[in-house]
Amino acid sequence: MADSIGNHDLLQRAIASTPGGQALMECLQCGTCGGSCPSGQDMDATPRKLIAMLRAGMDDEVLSSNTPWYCVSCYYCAVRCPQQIPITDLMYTLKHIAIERGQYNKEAHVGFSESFIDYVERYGRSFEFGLATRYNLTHHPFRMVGKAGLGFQMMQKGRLNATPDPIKDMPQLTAILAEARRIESHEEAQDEPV
Amino acid sequence: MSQSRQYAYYPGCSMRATAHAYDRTARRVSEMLDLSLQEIEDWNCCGATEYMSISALQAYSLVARNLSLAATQNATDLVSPCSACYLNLRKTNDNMKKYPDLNDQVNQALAAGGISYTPGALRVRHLLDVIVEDVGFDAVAALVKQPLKGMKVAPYYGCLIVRPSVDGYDTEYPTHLDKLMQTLGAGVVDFPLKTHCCGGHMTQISEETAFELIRRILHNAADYGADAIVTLCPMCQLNLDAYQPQVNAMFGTRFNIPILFFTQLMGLAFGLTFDEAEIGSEIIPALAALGKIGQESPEQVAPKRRDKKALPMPIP
Amino acid sequence: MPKRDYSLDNPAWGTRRPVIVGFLCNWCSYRAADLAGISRMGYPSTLRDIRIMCTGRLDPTFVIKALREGADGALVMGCHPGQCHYDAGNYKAMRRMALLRRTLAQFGVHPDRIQLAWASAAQGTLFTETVFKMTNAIARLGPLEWHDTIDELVPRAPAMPSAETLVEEASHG
Amino acid sequence: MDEKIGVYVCHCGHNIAGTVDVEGLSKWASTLPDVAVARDYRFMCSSLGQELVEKDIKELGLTRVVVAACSPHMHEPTFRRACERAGLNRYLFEMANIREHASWVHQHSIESATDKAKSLVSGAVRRVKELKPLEPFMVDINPTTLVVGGGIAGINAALEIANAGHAVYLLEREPSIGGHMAQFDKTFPTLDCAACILTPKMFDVGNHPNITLMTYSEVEQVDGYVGNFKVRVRQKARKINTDLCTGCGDCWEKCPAKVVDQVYEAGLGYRTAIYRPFPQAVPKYPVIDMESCIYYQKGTCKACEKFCPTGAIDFEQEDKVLELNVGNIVLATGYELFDPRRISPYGYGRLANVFTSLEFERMLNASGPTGGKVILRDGETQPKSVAIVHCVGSRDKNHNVYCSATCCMAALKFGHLVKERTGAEVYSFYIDIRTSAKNYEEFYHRLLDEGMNFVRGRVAEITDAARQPGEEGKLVVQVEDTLLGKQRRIPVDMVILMGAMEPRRDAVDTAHRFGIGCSEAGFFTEKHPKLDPVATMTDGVFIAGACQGPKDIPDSVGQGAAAAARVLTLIGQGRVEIEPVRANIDEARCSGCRICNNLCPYGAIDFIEEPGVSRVNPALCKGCGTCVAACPSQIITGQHFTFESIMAQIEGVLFDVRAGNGQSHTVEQLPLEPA
Repeated sequence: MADSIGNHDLLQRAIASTPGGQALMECLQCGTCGGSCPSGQDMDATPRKLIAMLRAGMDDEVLSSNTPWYCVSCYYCAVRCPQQIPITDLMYTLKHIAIERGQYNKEAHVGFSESFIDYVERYGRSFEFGLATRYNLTHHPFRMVGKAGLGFQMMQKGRLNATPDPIKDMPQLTAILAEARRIESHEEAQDEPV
Repeated sequence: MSQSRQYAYYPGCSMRATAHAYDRTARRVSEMLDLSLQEIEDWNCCGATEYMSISALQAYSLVARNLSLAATQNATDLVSPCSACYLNLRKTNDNMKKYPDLNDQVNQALAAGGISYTPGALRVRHLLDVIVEDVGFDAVAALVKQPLKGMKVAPYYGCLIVRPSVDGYDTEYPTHLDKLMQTLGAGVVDFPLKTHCCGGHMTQISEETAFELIRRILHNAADYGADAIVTLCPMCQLNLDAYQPQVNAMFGTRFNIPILFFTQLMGLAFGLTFDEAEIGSEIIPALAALGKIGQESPEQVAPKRRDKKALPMPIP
Repeated sequence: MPKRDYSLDNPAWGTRRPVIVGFLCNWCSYRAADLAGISRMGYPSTLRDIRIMCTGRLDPTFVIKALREGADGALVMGCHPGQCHYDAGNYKAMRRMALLRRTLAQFGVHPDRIQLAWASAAQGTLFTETVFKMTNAIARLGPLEWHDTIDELVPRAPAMPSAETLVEEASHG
Repeated sequence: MDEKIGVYVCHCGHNIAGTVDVEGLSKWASTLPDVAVARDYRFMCSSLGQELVEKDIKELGLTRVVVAACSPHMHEPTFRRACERAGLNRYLFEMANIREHASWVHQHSIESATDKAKSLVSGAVRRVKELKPLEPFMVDINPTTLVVGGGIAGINAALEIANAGHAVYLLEREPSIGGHMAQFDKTFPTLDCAACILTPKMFDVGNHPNITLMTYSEVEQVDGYVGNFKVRVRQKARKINTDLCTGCGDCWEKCPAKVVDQVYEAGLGYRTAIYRPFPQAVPKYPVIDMESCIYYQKGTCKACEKFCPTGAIDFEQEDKVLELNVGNIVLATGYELFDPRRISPYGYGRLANVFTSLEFERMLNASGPTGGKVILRDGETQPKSVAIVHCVGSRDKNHNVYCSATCCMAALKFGHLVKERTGAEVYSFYIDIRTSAKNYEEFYHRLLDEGMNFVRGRVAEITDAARQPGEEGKLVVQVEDTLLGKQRRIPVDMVILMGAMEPRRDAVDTAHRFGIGCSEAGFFTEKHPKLDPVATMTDGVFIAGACQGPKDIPDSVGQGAAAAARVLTLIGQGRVEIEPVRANIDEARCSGCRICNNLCPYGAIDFIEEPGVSRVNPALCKGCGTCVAACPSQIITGQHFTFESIMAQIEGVLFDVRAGNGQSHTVEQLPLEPA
């Protein structure tokens, strides 16, 4: 949106909540990240362009872009960037902010991340079977047909547990995560530009 | 015989299911190498690549619990065979050290669970690094009973064992797995995509994206005439192995390349039986490829001399 | 990067500000300070600099003198190790400073009040950052007021006798 | 005795007056003890400002002068001369640097700037009172000059000085002069042949009556000071008797040992163990490279000796170590090319048809390994498509943050020559095209016109892993075309990496050996980046060419001439003053403990057995003061930086916080520095 141009809330927030984020200001727009990205072709904006948009204050466009959601965390961009910008971590930050502001892209797989985390928070460990079935049933019901065969095979080879195996001291983990959530939400209240 | 080396061991969730072959062979091989792996008591998930995007601090705290538990065991090194777990453990350890504020917040969270962690108290390492650095190629060679001569493997590292940055190894063209495979007697192809991405979690989110990445790797391995791809990460193995049929379906290709864990091949070379080496747990059967072991393959013959008029190559 | 200002939260400062005496070598750090000026880089006005040819010239007495005369800290800056205009004066300064810091610690002077740093003639930024860092450190520590304490320990002698006066005394005595 | 000190505060237009209350400052200064007069004036360095000082010295009988203005490195000499003109010893003058160290760095607050200025002035006033009159040493300038480095910059400097009628030693590490330029085929943007313009100059150097050429030689040690340097040079044994050798070439034609030439052929071609780097080499004599010579390795062969018609081969020849006495030194040690193995995704050393820019220069060169043919590593195939990759190791914080300045133009040159010789498609991958010199932009336009493909994007990776049809057997350049915002994979036959210009690997040692500074990267530091680009902090040592920073040929030539001009100025003056800032031992009270002897970096302090005291040799002493600080009985005086003068200055700068001087410890609260 033109009216948001030059207003740098998101840029400032991204810099603040990404370790080493200050380097963002020195982006040369050289495109090493965009050229390196394995899923670059499927992104509506390359990481380079996303940084340009961020710096142009196009906050809504940035948050609704599918780019962060197609990041596979391969870190090629980060290690090759001539300005040493932690691009992969920036993608995490942007996803986080997008979720928090409920502004994320329709292709975003928040569902996947959330079901994953849901299992972790329930059992302390991830649970592929539950994850695959639940996520796919809710998001891609038709894919299950193809996946079912695979699931069966994996079962046969003992590579998929039908039941989760929880950790012993769940209360401890729950307490830790709750406290972390508390601190973070508190922090963000302060980060938020007024 | 020297006192066996002690390590705190973090298997990670996949090792209990999709990659149990890796877990079991890792333990067997370590034992043969006189490495004692003590599994962390009641460890929890590392958050994979998902947690970071939902909540950074929770993600760090989740991992920090494992570090805290591991620190109570009498070992200075924490070993994980899973690249994703390895990265998360390492990243948390490093960033807590690097950013004092983060350290305070994470420890504040841990305190709620009655525990704490001093960043740097542990050295986080990948199993492959331990085998290469602490055991060494000579000690490995000494244990080889059945050289893998005749079989050609493509060493596939994936992303997270060398990136964002691991001191000592090239972030894009590492060679320690190559050397390890050579030590086992296997033929090794100089695999250009050795550190490219296997698609990670995209298999769950966008098959179009993920399967293309998988196809590239299989295609390149086939181009280079590899009989098998050897991996060191459960996620890489799962994607390349389990989705291979679907990739073939999507692109009309006929790839049939078994994907094995390096510990499985070490086991075989050290004389384990197929069962002990968990051969058979893979979706794409490895028997054909393993059948080549012992046969004389053309690649074992010295490469032909450079043409006289050819220009000199740079010193590698 | 140090914060671009310093705070005097420490109530002990009252109305006064930190005072740091700088001993800058003529070839690297003094020129770094010049460059900082030429590039209009702002830094706290806490540093009062004195030019010496080389940090090798640094007589530990100078630092003690500065503290005793009311400075809250002393900053000695020279060329980077290996780049001393006089071969290795800065290495000699390094040894002397290490000893000096340990000694003064015994007299209740926090080691952070006496710092040795490097800046090449091209490093105006590094120079300003060093002044910021040092100022912040001193600001946190609070005023030294060393003359008050030290004067009780060691009564204030008349200014260090010069070579000449010594000869005088010798010849008369 | 009473001193009469004059204090002069300079406005420097607004530079100082803008942030420092100059009137207030001079009024305040007039109240300081021993200050007879204090004035402020708009431009103290102007002739009127100087006359002001001279007038007061004469009329008020000032015995000391303080000028509060800019850095002493700027105008100390100016005001010292003024004092001298008025009959006051120049060393009774002191400068307070209230511009660089106050007004320019405390612009946020007039109060803190003025406060700082006060302390600096107060320090100067206390110090100047302790200064002693001194006489500068006059030293003769030895008119002989040493030029280190036989590249185009060094060659030019040497010729300029020699043509002016003065003796020059031209020192070169390699067996021949010529440097990198001798490896090139064409030069941008004129595309005239490098050899055609360089070899005549090389010839002149070789035959100039005033130039002593010392190739295959390196500097081991440098002593002395401007006008009188002593330089120890090691002349490596060529194993050739140059009096007998005619350079006929029978020896290298018969030599059975072939090795890859990593220096002149940049690894793309071979040479023999006994070799002359290239046909136009100066001097024409070959050298024997002992590492690859069969005789030195195995003990037998001596083919060269058997076939040499003049018996010039001398296997017994030893290195020569020579002492040169010179008055000035010009360093023109050049640069080294970035090693692209350090960027593994570019595949250099792994992928046969990835070349460095220097390899490609040799390939283009008619006298190079391919006779000027552009071909792939297999030695026969002509490429149908070539990719040129910019900024390899430049503009990259992982390697060198700076721009290497020359690669863009070299890349354009390559593009033109590739098209001219092969008609291949050429792709240039750039971040920014930088063509900022006369006729450079025009050359860029010419290449656009010739249909060179420009892709704006830094190359991500170069791979031989085919992903889609059309990529098999090719090198695929993967990049984001940032102008399209799309990822592209461009298959080519050949890739050229435009590597960064880096300092010589031993640049830091060299700088140290010659007593000059260098950047972290290793480029030599000039005295002033704008106004004195070829002089260094060390009088009599000058720098020229790429050793000072990335530079193309015209700039290097220019700096060579500039350095020569600076040397000729000194030679013209014949004598030069050097500061009497020296150490002085009061032998009457020296205990002869000899602590100072070993501390002195210049071995300037000798122990005199009889009467058992140490003595400073003023010709060798450089006045660093290390011995002064170390003398346990404090009887070494550091002239102009005496113990007394520095102690006084310390009291001076702390005038407002000193205890027991009536003043309280507090100064008025000033605003904190702004965020």
